[in-house]
Order: sequence, then structure tokens, then C-alpha cells
Amino acid sequence: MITATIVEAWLQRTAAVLDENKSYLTDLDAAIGDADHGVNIARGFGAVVQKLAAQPGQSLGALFKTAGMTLMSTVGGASGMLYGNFFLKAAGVAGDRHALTDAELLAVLEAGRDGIIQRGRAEPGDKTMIDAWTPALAALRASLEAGQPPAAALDACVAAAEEGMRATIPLQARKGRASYLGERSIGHQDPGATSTYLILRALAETLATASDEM
Amino acid sequence: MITATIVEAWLQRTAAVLDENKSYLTDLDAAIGDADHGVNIARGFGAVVQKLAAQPGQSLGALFKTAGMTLMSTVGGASGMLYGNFFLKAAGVAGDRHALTDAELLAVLEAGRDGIIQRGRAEPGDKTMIDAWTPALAALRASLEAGQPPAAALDACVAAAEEGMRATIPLQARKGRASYLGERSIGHQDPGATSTYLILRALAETLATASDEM
Amino acid sequence: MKKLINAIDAVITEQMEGMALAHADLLRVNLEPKFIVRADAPVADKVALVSGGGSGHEPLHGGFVGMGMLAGACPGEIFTSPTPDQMYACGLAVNSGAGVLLIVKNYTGDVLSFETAAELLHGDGVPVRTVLVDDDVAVKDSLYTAGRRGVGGTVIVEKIAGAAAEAGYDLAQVAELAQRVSISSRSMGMALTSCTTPAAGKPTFELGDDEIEIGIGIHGEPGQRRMPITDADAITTLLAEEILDDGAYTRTVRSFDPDAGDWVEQTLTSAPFQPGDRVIALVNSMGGTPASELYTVYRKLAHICEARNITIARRLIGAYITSLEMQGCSITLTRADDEMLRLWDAPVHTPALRWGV
Amino acid sequence: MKKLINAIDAVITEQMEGMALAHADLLRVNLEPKFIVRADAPVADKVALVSGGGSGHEPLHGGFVGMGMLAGACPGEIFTSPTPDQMYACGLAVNSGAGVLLIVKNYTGDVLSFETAAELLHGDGVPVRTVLVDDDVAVKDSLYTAGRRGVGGTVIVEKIAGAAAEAGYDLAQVAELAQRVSISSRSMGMALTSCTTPAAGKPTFELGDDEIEIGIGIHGEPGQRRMPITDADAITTLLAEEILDDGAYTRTVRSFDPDAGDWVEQTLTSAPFQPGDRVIALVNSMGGTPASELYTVYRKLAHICEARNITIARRLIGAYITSLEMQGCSITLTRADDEMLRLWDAPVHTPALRWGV
Ligand SMILES: Nc1ncnc2c1ncn2[C@@H]1O[C@H](COP(=O)(O)OP(=O)(O)O)[C@@H](O)[C@H]1O
Ligand SMILES: Nc1ncnc2c1ncn2[C@@H]1O[C@H](COP(=O)(O)OP(=O)(O)O)[C@@H](O)[C@H]1O
Ligand SMILES: [Mg+2]
Ligand SMILES: [Mg+2]
Ligand SMILES: [Mg+2]
Ligand SMILES: [Mg+2]
Repeated sequence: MITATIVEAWLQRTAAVLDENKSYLTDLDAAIGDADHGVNIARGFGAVVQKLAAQPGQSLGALFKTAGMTLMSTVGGASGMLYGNFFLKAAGVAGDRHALTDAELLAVLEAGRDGIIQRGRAEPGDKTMIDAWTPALAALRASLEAGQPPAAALDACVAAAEEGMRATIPLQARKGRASYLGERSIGHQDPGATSTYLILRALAETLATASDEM
Repeated sequence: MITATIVEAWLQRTAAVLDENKSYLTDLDAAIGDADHGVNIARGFGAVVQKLAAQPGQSLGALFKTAGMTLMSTVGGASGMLYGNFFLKAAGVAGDRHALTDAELLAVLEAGRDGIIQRGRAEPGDKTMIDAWTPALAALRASLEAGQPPAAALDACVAAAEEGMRATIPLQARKGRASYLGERSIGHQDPGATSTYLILRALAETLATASDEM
Repeated sequence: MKKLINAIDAVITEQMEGMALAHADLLRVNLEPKFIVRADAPVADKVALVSGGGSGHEPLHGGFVGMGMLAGACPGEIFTSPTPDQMYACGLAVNSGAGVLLIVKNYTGDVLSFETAAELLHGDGVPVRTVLVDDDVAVKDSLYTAGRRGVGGTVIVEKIAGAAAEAGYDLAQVAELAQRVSISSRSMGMALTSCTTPAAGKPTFELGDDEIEIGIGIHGEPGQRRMPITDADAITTLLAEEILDDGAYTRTVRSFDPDAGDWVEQTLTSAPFQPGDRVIALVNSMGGTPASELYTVYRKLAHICEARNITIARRLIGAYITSLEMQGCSITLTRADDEMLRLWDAPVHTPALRWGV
Repeated sequence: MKKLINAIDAVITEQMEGMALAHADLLRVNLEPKFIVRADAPVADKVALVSGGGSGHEPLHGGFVGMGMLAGACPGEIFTSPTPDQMYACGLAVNSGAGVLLIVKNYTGDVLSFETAAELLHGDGVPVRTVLVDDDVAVKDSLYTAGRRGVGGTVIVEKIAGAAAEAGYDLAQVAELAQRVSISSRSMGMALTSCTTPAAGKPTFELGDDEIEIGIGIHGEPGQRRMPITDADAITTLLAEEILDDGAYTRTVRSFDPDAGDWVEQTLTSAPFQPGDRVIALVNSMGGTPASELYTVYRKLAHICEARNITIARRLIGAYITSLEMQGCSITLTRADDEMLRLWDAPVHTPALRWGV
């Protein structure tokens, strides 16, 4: 079971990882965007962690809603709205549960991803964060459906996210700021796909640590 | 006798020398002024030469007046007004003569120098062109009064101008733009004193060439 | 990085405080969340215009708050879209009941935030409409990109729609006019130098000593292409021809319909410029280019327009939509009819644009 | 060197042509010799203000030609005083018979040129007076220097004296008022970066990446001293204290007396600022500093003035007297009485300053 404590630990680890990778993400965004992705997203998840610390004991729905609203009001830019939407939609599925089964976790993540698509209307291959989310959640679903243990399923998920992230390099962007560059966007890794990979990696690592401790 | 032709040759040589030394003078002005002395003065004397070429056969008074008015309307800045005034006052003394004796040349130069002082009210030691003019004309007068031949007298004049120019280096400026620098003007050679030296050197060289040719 | 700023985190707040101190007669500033409103907002019976976007483009938008232009402005972090909570709170603060028009520059972040804000305001019973500004001809197609960026045309839209609101147009009328001005506008920009955001501390892109960047937006993002530096006439010709030779441009625009309570999509086409057109021209500094150089650009632009029988009926020359201290310029032309010119001439009193009062 | 210019020799001419094309309703331009005059000059029965100076300080002076401010402006080469023939021709063009006031920034070249022009105009029977602006507190003494430079105070003098001329003050009255505004003004400037004249093609001075120059003039000349870069509050405090703590300043001013037909010398003393003073504040960009940063400076300046019980009664924030594309700012404070404030508020309509109309 993935408890609220574990989810909070995930968001804390995400905040830490994004903060460490702030310059890396911003440099990626400088190449094909406006050089703010790392700074903004790190600020946003930092704020989420602070907000959650002040509101302990919430249901997962409430917790995700706080995360979504906080991202929306602190990140700014495309990714703030999209990640914000991710958590708002995740909140809808998580509802007043205080823990999730593996299958429920998958449903929550998929709902979040669908929220990103609904707002941003990106398709696979547009060189956006969707190019990490879609293969990652497909791999997670396939592994779970194949009966693999959660740790292995999440490893597959992260591996697919990383592959999806790398696969954005040769793509020409068709959504977001990078699309203005036309062919000049080719050859650069998408910053949003990169932060998505980092977020999913943080999830896998958090779950691994949590099960070690059990 | 210093004929109008020789005077025109002097102004032509001056224009050429100042043009060659344009960057040098402007660099001196960059250190303690506003980096325009060379460019401006070269433009001005270039214009004088053009104007005179279009008006041949003038009296020396008319010729100096044209030079003065042209400098005033083409140079801009302090030195344009001061050199302009130099020639206007020189014109007054030269009058309708078409040639000058050595003594008359001295009188013409002294009147011009006094014109600079009258407008600019600089005193010796203020770190201006006056620090070249004053010793130079004193040396010229002394040499001529001592009965030296004109060539030697002019050499003494140029040597004194050069010395006066170099002697501006340790001075603190009290007039003109360099005075704003206070002690920071110390250690730099005054651009106006330098152009004065170049103008007088061009005079000596012109007269030397002219007497060679006779 | 050399800037007149204090702590990096405080840059926007302190600039807003400075504006509040300087222009207490014109505007009020709210810091949490950040927005700027007319001193006399809400103005009874008048439609309120709200715009916003990343900071670093000053005077846009805060400098255009006041009589005859914006009712409110929402500054984001530097070059980062503001957030929906700002727009929502600002919309509530300026709504007199006559409704709020959200003026949205076409960037994904801005669009998504304003969409959310529109839904929130509608949910609270505020009559709300949106208009998209997408005038940057450096972006060629709308099919394979996020569409043209909103740049200099925004200034023209805000002035004319602001005058219409002041004149008592209702929400649907102001929105319709704003949309018309928006699709009648085309812009093209270039950079001589890059710019530095305080957070990054180093220039967003590197430009060689003899290179310029053509087709830049306003966020220090790289442009369409890079070329060796050339003279003002050649640069002006290049920018003007991109604008004047740009063909019909068609895009699908989403806007909020308060009656339906939902988003509607419309396909809109901008007609190319034609001989005989009258235009409003904006020759704009990217921030670090002084006014003197803009006049050299305007001179050439005037000659080019004259040769094509396009009449520059009104003009604005200065720094109106900038990228921090970037050197460079942009040109905007808006095809204007009598109504637009009349509204352009109407009094305006804001920190950065003032006439007739 | 990266600038929006064409041939170096044509820079001033083309900028003037651009102004003429852009502002035909406000001004006319003459190219040989170079000057700019109000479109409606000479204005019957009104004293005409003429100023001038090196180019590169735009909008000063050409941008201030128009109703309620200057009747004429004479641009020199970049950073080089204009020549007497320009001022003479300009003075003749604007004189309605009510006379001409020459507004002279205190630089040797400007002073000498305007002196000659005054004598020429007087010789032609034009009633002419002169006023010297020397407000730069970076220059400490007047005894061992050419005296304080004319900087930001010039803008304030031109606005207030321009309003007085428009209001029908006679020549002696306008001159007396202009002199009073001038000696009530104090300024101090700083540079974050140097600037490049087109003719030189390289920066006039070199500044390290973490150095700033304090006490600069407006000609790219080195300043009073150099120091490590610090934050906006510290820089503002430094500039403001130089101005506010500046003691009485006495100088001997030469001005032309048309009745005597000669120059008269007057010893004038500027009183230091005092608690209770009301001031007009100018927070000015040196050209390359964007408006956003100026608001951070204004914020601190407002706090400092408030703490000293000095009331900022009016303010102007923007690029008004520049050094090409230099980054940096200057602060000017002018102690203002009711008459000055009334004239400050009077309508003005020029390319760079406009209100009340
Ligand atoms: N329409 C979209 N759908 C999905 N993701 C998008 C979309 N537009 C942009 N993104 C993602 O957002 C990232 C950029 O985020 P960020 O830099 O924070 O926003 P901004 O471009 O507003 O500065 C891109 O790398 C891309 O992955
Ligand atoms: N009052 C003065 N009297 C005599 N010479 C002066 C005076 N003021 C300045 N100068 C001379 O002018 C020179 C500077 O000339 P220039 O650079 O052309 O003028 P500006 O300072 O106006 O740019 C100085 O080096 C100095 O020799
Ligand atoms: Mg970005
Ligand atoms: Mg000089
Ligand atoms: Mg951004
Ligand atoms: Mg000069």
C-alpha cells in the first residue's frame, strides 16, 4: 500500500531532486525555450513541500489538490499549469483515500497524465513532457498487468520515461515555446520531458526506500 | 616673406598631420575627456582646406577668417571654438596683407593666442592648449629678438611647444572637460596642447620646405 | 550581471512598490497575489480590461494601467507567465459588473493560465471574455507550432480596446474589436544583444560581436535565424518586408463565451497588407536601444511604406514592449479603420502612455 | 559596435529625418545647419527657448521641442557641442520679436559656442539672454574646475521655463525663472556600463564586469570614482546622499544682458536641501537601463526623501537625458515652489514629454 506518508516523501524527494537539477533543467530550457524551467519548477515543488508540512494528515485527494493548486500559483509558465493540472486530476481519482494499491496508483497517474493532455492538447511526438509520461505509464501498466512486483514495474516505468525523454532529442517541437524554433529545436532534449523523468524516478526511489524500511 | 601660398600649404599640412594623428589625439581625449578631439579637429581642418581651395587668391586676413569661421562651424566642442577664435583674431592682425614678415607672423600668432585666452580664460598651468601656445610663442619671440634666422626661431618655437605639451602630463586640469576628473587628470597629456604642438610643427616644416624650394 | 536590483527574489515586488509610490494617482498595487489595478477600479458600468504576462517587458503591462487602457495587469516572474490566482483576484478587483476582457498573449503558459482564470471568474458569476494576441510573423505556420507569439500588437490592442471600454462599449463589443485589432496586427523583431534574467545571471543566448538575431520573441529566446550584423536600413527593410509580404494567416482561436459558459473555437484569417492600407506603426526598443536609433529605423520604415502606398496614419516610437535590457527593435503594423484611429486618438492616462489629458 | 545606424557620417542627419517624418505635427527639421524648431515657430509674442548640445543624449534636446517646452534645439555631433552657426540660425528662425533664451549646459564647448551665438543674435537685433545649467554635484568645486556640468536639471529647466514662455512671461522673466530652477537643481549619475560613439567604434571607457562608475557626466567620460558593483538600494542611497548632503554651492555665472549688450557676471549660490522642501524628482535612465529598474531606484529614493521630510511633489521616471546605450541612471532633485509646480503641471506636447493635451 502506498500511504500518504509515502506520497509526501515522494514529493519531498521530487523537490530535492528538482532543486539539484535546477541549472540542468534551466540550461535545457535555455537551448529551446526561455531558460526558466528548472528555476520555476524547483520553486514550485519547494512550495508544495512547505504547504504540505503545514497541513498534515490530509487525505490523498486533499494532498494532491494542495500540490496542484500550489504548483499552479507558484510555478508560472506552461509546465506550472500542466503539472498543476496533473495533481488536480490525480486528486479527483484519489478522493478521500489515505492509501493506494498499486492499481490505484496507476489509475491516479493516468488520470493526471490525461489532465495534462486535456489542457495542453499535446500528442506523442510533439516533443513535450507527454513523450515521457505516455511510454512511462504504458510500461507501468504492462508490467503490473504482467504480474510483476511493484518495484520492477516502477523500474520499467522509469526506464521508459528516460527513454522517452531521450527520444525527444531528434524531434522537432510542435507544442510549447520550443515549437517557435522550428527545425532549430531538433537535437535538444525537452526540459519538460526531463523533469517528468526526474519526478517518476523520485517516485520509484521513494517506493524502493519505503519497502526496504518495511 | 610668408606668402598666402605658404600659409595655405601650412593649413594643408596641418590637415594632413591632424588626420594622421586623429586616433592618437582622440585616445588622449578618451583618457581625460570625451574621446572626440582628434576626429573633430581633423574634420575641421579638412573642411578649411576644402573651403580655401574653392576661394583662391584671398588676402591673408580673408584666408584666416575663412579658416576661423570654418573651424567654428565644423569642429564643435571647446577646441573648435578656441581654434576658430585663434584664426579670427589672427585675421584681424593680418588684414589685407598677402604676405607677412617674420615679425608680422609673430604678431599674428600672438593675436590668435590672445583670442584663445580671451574666450577660454585659461591660465598657464591649467592643462590646456595654452600650455603649449605660451612657451612656444615666447620662444619664437625670444629667438627672433635675438636675431636668429627664422628657421632656427621656428625650431625653438616647436621645441618649446613640445616641451609645454609634455609638461601638461603632471598637471591637474583646471579648465575644460578634463577638470571634472580632478586628480585623475594627472598623468595624462592634454589633447589640445598636443594638437597645438602638431599645428606649430606643421608650420615650421612648411616654412622649411618653402625656403628649401627658394 | 549588472542591474539596478536588490535581492533577486524581490525584483518584481520592489518594482511594483516603486510604481505604487510613483503613480499613486493612477494605480494601486497588490502584492499577494501580485496585480496592479487602476486607482479608481472598479469603474462603474465600464468593461474592465485585464492583461498580464511574464515580467521583463516593461512598460507592458503595468505601465499601461490607467484611464483609457488597462483596468488591471498581472505580472509574472521574469519571462514567466503569471498564475491563474493572480488573474482571478485581479479580475474580481476590477469587475464593475460590466465584465472583464482578458487579453492573452499567445504563449502556452499564458494561455493555460488565463484559461483557468477565465473558468474561475465565470464560476464566480463574472462576465468574462478572452482575446488572443498572436502577431509575430517570425512564426510561420500555426499548424505545427503553438501558433504565432503575442508581441507588439498587444500594445495596440490594449490602447484601442481600452479606449472602447472607456467609451462604454459592452463586453462583447470590446472583445470583438480587440480581436479585430489583434488579427490586423503583424510584428517582427530582432536583437543586437541578448539579455540576462536576474535568476539566470548570464545572457539567455550568446551572440557574436558581429551577429544579430532575427525573428526573436520577447523572452530572450533564440530567434528564427542569425545573420551577420548589417546597417539600420537593411535591418529595417528585412523586418518590414517580413511583415508586408506576409500572406494570409489562418489560425484556430479558442475564446471563452460567457453565454455558453464554455470555450468556443473560431477560425480567423489575417489578410495581408495591401496598397492603400492605413496603419498604426510601432517602432519599439527591446529595452537597451535608445530612442535615437529608433528614429533611424522609423525613417526607413516610412520610406518603405510610402513606396508601397501604405499610409502610416499614427505612430509610436519608443520602448513599449521590451526584453529587459536587450538591444534591438521590433516593428508592428496594425491595419486601422476609422473606428480604430478614433479610439487610438482617445485620451489615455497611464504611466507609459499618455495623451489627451 | 552594434547599433541601428547606417553610415557613421549620416547618423545625426538620419535621426533628424526620422524625427521630421514621425513628428511633422510637432516640429520641423533643418539640415544645413542642423536645428529643429516647433512646427508653428515663430510663435507670436512668445519668448522662444533654444537649447542644444552634443547628440547622443536623446530625447534631450530635440525630443523636447514643441508646445510648452523648447522652440528650437541644436544637435551637435555625438557628444560634441553644436556650433554657433547652428544656434544663430535656429535663434533667427524661432524669434517672434519677444526674444530668445539660450539654455546652455555648462561644458566649455557649449558655453563658448552659445556665447558666440548670443553675440551674433544680439548683433542682428534679436533680444537674447542666456541661462547656464550646472547641476552635477559630482563636480565638487567651481574654483579649480570648469564648474559643475549641466545634466538632468536641464530637463526640468526646459519644462518649467517652456511653460513660462508659453504663459506669456517676458524674456527677462523667463530667464530669471530658468536661472532659479537651474540653481535649485542637483543631480548625480552612475554607469553600469560604458557607451560607444559611432565614430570611435569602441567603448569610451572600460568597466570591469563587477565595477560601476560613480559621478559620471553624460558624455561617456570617466566619472568621479569607480567601485565594486553593489545593489540598487546602496547605489540609490549613494546618489541621493551626494545630492541631499551637498552643501551650499557658489559659482560665478556669465550671462548675456541684452540691455547692456554685454556679458554680466553674477555670483549665485544654491542652498542645500532642507527638511520641509518640496522637490521635483527625475529618475533617469542613461539609455540602456530599462524602466523596470528605474522603479526600484525610485522606490528607495522615495523612502530616503520621506525619512528626511522632503516631499517628492512631482516625478519623472524614464530615459530623458542619456548617453547613447549606456546602462546606469541619474537622479535629479529640484527644489520647487508653487510657481514652478504650476508651470511643471502646465500642458506640454513634445515627442518625449506630453501631458495636459
Ligand atoms: N502543450 C503542451 N503540452 C504538454 N507539455 C507542454 C506543452 N507546452 C509545453 N510543454 C512542456 O513544458 C515545458 C516547458 O516548461 P516551462 O519552461 O516551465 O514553460 P514555459 O515554456 O512557459 O517557460 C516543455 O519542455 C514541454 O515539455
Ligand atoms: N578654457 C579653455 N582654454 C583653453 N583651452 C581649453 C579650454 N578648455 C578646453 N581647452 C582645450 O580643449 C581641449 C579639448 O578639446 P575638445 O576635445 O575638442 O573639446 P571638448 O572638451 O569640448 O570635447 C583640451 O585638451 C584643452 O587643451
Ligand atoms: Mg521555459
Ligand atoms: Mg573632447
Ligand atoms: Mg517561461
Ligand atoms: Mg566634445
